Amino acid sequence: MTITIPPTIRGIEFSADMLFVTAKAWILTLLGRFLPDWLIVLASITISGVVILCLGPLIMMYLTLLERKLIGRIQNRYGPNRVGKWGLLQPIADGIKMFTKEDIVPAKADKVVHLLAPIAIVVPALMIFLVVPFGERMTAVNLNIGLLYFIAVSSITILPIFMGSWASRNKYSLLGGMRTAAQMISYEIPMTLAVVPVIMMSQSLSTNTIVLTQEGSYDMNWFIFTPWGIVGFVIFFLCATAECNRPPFDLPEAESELVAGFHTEYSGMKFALFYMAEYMNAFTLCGIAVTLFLGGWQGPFFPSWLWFSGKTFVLICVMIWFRGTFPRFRVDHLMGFAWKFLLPLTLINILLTALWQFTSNLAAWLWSILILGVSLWTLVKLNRTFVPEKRHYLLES
Amino acid sequence: MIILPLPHILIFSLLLFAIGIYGALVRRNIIGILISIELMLNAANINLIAFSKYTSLAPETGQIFALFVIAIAATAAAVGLAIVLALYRVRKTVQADEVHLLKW
Amino acid sequence: MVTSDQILLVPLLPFLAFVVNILAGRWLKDRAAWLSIATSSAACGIALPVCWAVFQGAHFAHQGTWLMLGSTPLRFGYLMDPLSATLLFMVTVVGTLIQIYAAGYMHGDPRYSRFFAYVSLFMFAMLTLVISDNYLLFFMSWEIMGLCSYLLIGFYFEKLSAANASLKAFLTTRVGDVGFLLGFLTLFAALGTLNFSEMNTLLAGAHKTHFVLNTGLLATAALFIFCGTIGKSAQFPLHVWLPDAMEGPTPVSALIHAATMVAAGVFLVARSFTLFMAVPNILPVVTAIGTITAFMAAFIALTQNDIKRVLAYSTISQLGYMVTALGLSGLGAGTFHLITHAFFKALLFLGAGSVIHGTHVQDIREMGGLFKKMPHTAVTFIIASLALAGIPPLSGFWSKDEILLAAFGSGHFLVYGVLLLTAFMTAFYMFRLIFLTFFGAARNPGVHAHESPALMTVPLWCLATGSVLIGIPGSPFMHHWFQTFIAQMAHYPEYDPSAFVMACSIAVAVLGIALAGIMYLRQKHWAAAVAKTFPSFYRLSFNKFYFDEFYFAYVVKPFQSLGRALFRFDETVIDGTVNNAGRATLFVSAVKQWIDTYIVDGAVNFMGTAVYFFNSIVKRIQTGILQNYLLIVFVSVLAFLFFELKF
Amino acid sequence: MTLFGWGVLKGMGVTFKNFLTSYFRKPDEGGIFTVQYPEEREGTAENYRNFPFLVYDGAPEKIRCVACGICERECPPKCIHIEMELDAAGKPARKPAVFDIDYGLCMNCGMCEEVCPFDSIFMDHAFEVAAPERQIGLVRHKKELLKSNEYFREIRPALASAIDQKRKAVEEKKKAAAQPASSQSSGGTGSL
Amino acid sequence: MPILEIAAKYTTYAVMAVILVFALGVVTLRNLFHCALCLAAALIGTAVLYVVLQAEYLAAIQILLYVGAVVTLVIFAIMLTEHLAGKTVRQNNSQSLPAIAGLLGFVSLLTALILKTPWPVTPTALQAKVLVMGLGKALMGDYVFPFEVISIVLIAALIGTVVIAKKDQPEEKA
Repeated sequence: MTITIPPTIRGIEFSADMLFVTAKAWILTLLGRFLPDWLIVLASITISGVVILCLGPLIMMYLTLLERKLIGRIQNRYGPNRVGKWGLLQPIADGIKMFTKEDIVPAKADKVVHLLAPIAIVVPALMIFLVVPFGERMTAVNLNIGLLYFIAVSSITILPIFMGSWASRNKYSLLGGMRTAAQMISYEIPMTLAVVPVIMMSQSLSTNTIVLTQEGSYDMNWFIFTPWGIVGFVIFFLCATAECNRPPFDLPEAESELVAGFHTEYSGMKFALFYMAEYMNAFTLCGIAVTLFLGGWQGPFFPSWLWFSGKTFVLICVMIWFRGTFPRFRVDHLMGFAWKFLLPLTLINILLTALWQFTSNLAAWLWSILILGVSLWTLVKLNRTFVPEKRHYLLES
Repeated sequence: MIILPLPHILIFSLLLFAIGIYGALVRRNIIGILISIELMLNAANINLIAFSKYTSLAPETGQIFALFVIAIAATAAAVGLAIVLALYRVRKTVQADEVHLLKW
Repeated sequence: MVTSDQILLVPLLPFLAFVVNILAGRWLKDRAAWLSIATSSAACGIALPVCWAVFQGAHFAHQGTWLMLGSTPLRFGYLMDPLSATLLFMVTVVGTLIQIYAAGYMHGDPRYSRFFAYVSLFMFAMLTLVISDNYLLFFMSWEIMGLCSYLLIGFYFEKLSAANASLKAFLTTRVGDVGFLLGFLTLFAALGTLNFSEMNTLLAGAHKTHFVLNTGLLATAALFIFCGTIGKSAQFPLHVWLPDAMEGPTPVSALIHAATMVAAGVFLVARSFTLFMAVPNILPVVTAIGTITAFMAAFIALTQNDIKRVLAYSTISQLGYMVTALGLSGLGAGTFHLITHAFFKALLFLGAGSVIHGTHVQDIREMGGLFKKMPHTAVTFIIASLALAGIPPLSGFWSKDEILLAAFGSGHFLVYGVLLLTAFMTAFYMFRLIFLTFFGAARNPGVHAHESPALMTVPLWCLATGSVLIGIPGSPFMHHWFQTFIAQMAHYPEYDPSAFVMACSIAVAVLGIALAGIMYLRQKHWAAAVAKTFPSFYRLSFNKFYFDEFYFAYVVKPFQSLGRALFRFDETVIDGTVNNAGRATLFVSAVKQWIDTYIVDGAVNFMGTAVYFFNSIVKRIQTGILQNYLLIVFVSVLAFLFFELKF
Repeated sequence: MTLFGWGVLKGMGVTFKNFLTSYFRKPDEGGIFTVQYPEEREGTAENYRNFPFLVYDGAPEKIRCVACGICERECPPKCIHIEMELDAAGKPARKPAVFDIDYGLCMNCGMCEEVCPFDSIFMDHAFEVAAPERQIGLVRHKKELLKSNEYFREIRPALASAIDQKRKAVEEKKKAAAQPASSQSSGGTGSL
Repeated sequence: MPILEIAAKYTTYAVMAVILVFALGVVTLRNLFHCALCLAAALIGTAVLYVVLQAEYLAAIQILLYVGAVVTLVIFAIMLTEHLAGKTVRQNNSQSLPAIAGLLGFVSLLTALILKTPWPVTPTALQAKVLVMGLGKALMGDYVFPFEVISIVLIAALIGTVVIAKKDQPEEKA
């Protein structure tokens, strides 16, 4: 890790696009008047860190509100509208409630692990924020292995869930934890493979570079406007939905079977932390999806961060829309969907991308659509619903 | 760039390795032994990377071999744990010194 | 349109049907027939345009090297010339019709799919044979046909007679096949090629360039090749298998033993026609064999009572006609008769099959009065018989007339006379068969005849149409188009049509029919009276010239005796030697056993005991506990390191 | 065979339509059917029954109840408590001195209404009876329970008018009986 | 920036110490689940060390494969084999004393060796930066054969694991 002073911060002209960048630069310049250089470095890190640390919970809070409103509308209800105008203060009220609730620890629980789990689960969720490019020059840490970092860090999420489920000494928790682990490992694989075409085309693992690769006239260079891109995006988005255990992939917390899954035994702020991690994961996964396939911050007329937020907002709304629409998967269907449908499709998609790279014209489109159609059809045929025979129960005579 | 003296890293990895050996020698639980072996492999990896960083002219080499070691470790863990599960199913135990049919 | 390589599909399609039927027959069940029919029809559909193109004057050939024989390449290929086109047309059409018929005839048979597998294999072989362009490929398909014939004659192998008949057919034709093999190998030695076209070129060129041919070798080759014909086409000395081959299912008799396979022998002669022409000494032999066969078979047919046997002898007789024609250098006449005969004889067999299907008896003495009950069968049967007897304008008349003309025109009056007599006998025995079968009163009240299903009668009518019309291309109405067409193949003497010959031919045919009518419809005691008047002739005819007995006494018996003698030799001399060797070995091993027990085993046991003793001390290290081993390994490595690094 | 995934999209279409229509459709046409309770209220059905109340005619003094105690006896959870008022002479004044109903115990069965021979006790429509304390706060005393006949007519017009007619008929009958009784002096009690 | 660098250096030593502590936890803790968690922590610490050694790619892979996959697998196995009610079973066997003795010898021997050896530290190597692309090219170029072999090993292990862990077919009951 190299530690250097950020590039000179003076001389950045003010524009809406650079609003936050300029603000940070301005603060640093101000501090530079009376602080040594090494403290400036720390301050730079601190500012980004604090912003992210505040942003995460804030996003989570208002995502819950958004979700409740949207789901309400989908179900012909109003949703929360009492606390504040349009219920805008509802998350704060909820937060206060969470803070003041009693913290219950089961008698036989593994107390230390039980305590550590909710803390540990927030960490990777927040760490992913580091590589999300919120706008032009607004990536907190421009890692050259950003995408891999994202995949690696999001794979840690399993561990705290295991900790929580195991430490609770509750059968529902344990079953929920097992299910979560199985599901997350399964869906991590197609998700990683769905990202591979993007890496192939942009020749970089850095999220910034990936966004820059998608720059183009009229913004039609977004990866989603290619056959492999749209397939990759759909797979990535489905896997992302499964990764953050949102409906219709919310098997781990299936209320009707497992009470509340791995956080059955959690209450109060610990529960809130689990909740927070889930929503922050949803946000970051949508943000990464935007970065990878939807051109990140790219877009005309509006500032880059607005574009990014808008796209992410749309994706999150789609996630909520999913929740309002689909019933929960069955466990075997869930696993089968990942292993027997998404995984082969991603592999085909990778091959397709290689093909695309070498034939970039109309023929490539035709080829791609043909191959995708045929493979999709084959996969659907191979995965056709198995109708079991009618069972006959032998009655004891 | 942080430059530690190479011997420090080596001694660190030696200690890690020794701890791993201790676990492998002493733990009764087979899963515990497997975990200790992972620790040893990890120590070896640190060495590989340190050497490639400090002495090699082709710095990719060490990293690639570390990569291979990680892959092999994953394989070993998977197979080992499968064997443990099979053993547990048959003998209802995972203690290494309770499985000693294969002796004189 | 016709592309030349498309012709390869013609044999391959039936082969496909064979493979599918033999592998998936159990599953296919009744669909096996339709698979075979479909592939045959497809082959027919592909073959007909090709044939049409050849009739228009086209000529296809293609070759590919199969293997190198020393420096001589052995090429496989196909050859579409007038001869093969004619045969291809006949085989595909007749074969398809017979298979359709067989779908009805074989219905309910437990080995239904296997039957069609065999038939498809046969079709494959026959079609390959027809389009093959060299003797080797020809011979290979010839042998496959022999195999199919064997399998299909013995199709009802539960019946001892059928099994025996198949064996007999196989062994008898084998004699001819060996001759054929020797023949074309000799030819290869003489000419250095097996290809028909190349052979023709070489032989034709010999006249012009005075290229010295080894005539003696060629004559031997031709003679040997003719042996193949004798075997396959059931000519005089080796004809005995064909009547017995009637044990097979009737469609098989029609397809293999009347229309196609037996005609392959004639086709062989036609194929090798230039060779036979090049060595003229052979042709009289051919003529003689053919004439003898024709007469003898017709004579036997006069007294046979089994409906299929009569037809079988008739087939032999007609094949004799064809061979005679070829022997008289009448390539056109022989081929023409081959084609027409294929149609009406297939029809006759199918008609006979229909009769058997309807009555479940084969002996014509138990039939009678079937005309009313089986009108379609009867009418088509009569049409075919008229064609066979040589009543104008049916096809048989034109082709038979050609042969008689060739005999008459070439001045072989003896041959002509015998053939004319044979023609008379042919008309007689055919109509004896018809009158006994379809007319008169029903002699066996136990037989309840019924007409066959449409699946069987429709092919009958198709073939009847063919029998009527197929003679037209060779008749004066079309200016002997067929003969001209075949004459592209080779030059042979042609004769002007003779009204006398035609008249004689018609006269003997009518006479024969009339005599048969009188003997078997009006004056029924005449037949017995004739038999009584000429007892020796009757017995000779009825017992088929005592051929089977002759072969049994002079061929089978000696072989059996030889076999028995060899068995004795084997039992006494060879077995004795072996047994004595065994005894000697026993003695030696007894000595060795002693050494083994006390010296070798003693040493081994001592070693074992010693090892066991030390082992009981050392084994204590093996605790079975994994980590003990690990510790030992670790300490050992440590010690090794310590000493190696010399601390 | 339909397009793969079509069902998924169709389902999403349904929910999206619901989402959109929730903004501009009326409740019975598929819009939001939530009633924003304190501000908006739905009326109650006439036969809705909640807790009992006592009817008086005209003035609160003219209470119909005669403190016969039938309802007290019949009440399954025994939530009614009645004490007869005694007049100056110490005789029962056919009037309740105390009439308490514990709403916390009442199970809204309506038995009291059924058994009351004096058409005095009826089930109310008021449901906002929350109290900060459940022991005392939910006990209703006579003063709170008394409601006018007009109120009764307002909430349950059909029943109220029927009862009014019946009472009027009885009244007239009594009057008619009283007059002949006065003229013919034949002893005949009116209705009980 | 001397201050920052010194801070980073000692932070690294601290990380090393933490790793060692967790590693000791791995081999000494009685509860196997805690051991696995300690292993995860030690591995994550190692990943940090990789970052310090400028092997970012490997750090990510370490986390992805070790923490994401291997530790999860281990925890799965622990959950499947260990009864949840904590039994008080002996976790160490009787050979810890010889093991510790041997290890002391081992560590002292190798420490002396490490300190004695003149390591050929090349300054050029210290400056060299390994890019992910270079790694990929090396993997697909010089090391393609071992790479393929590894893939075969992985597949074999996958199949072998399934075969071993698969339940035997339930026997038909008469």
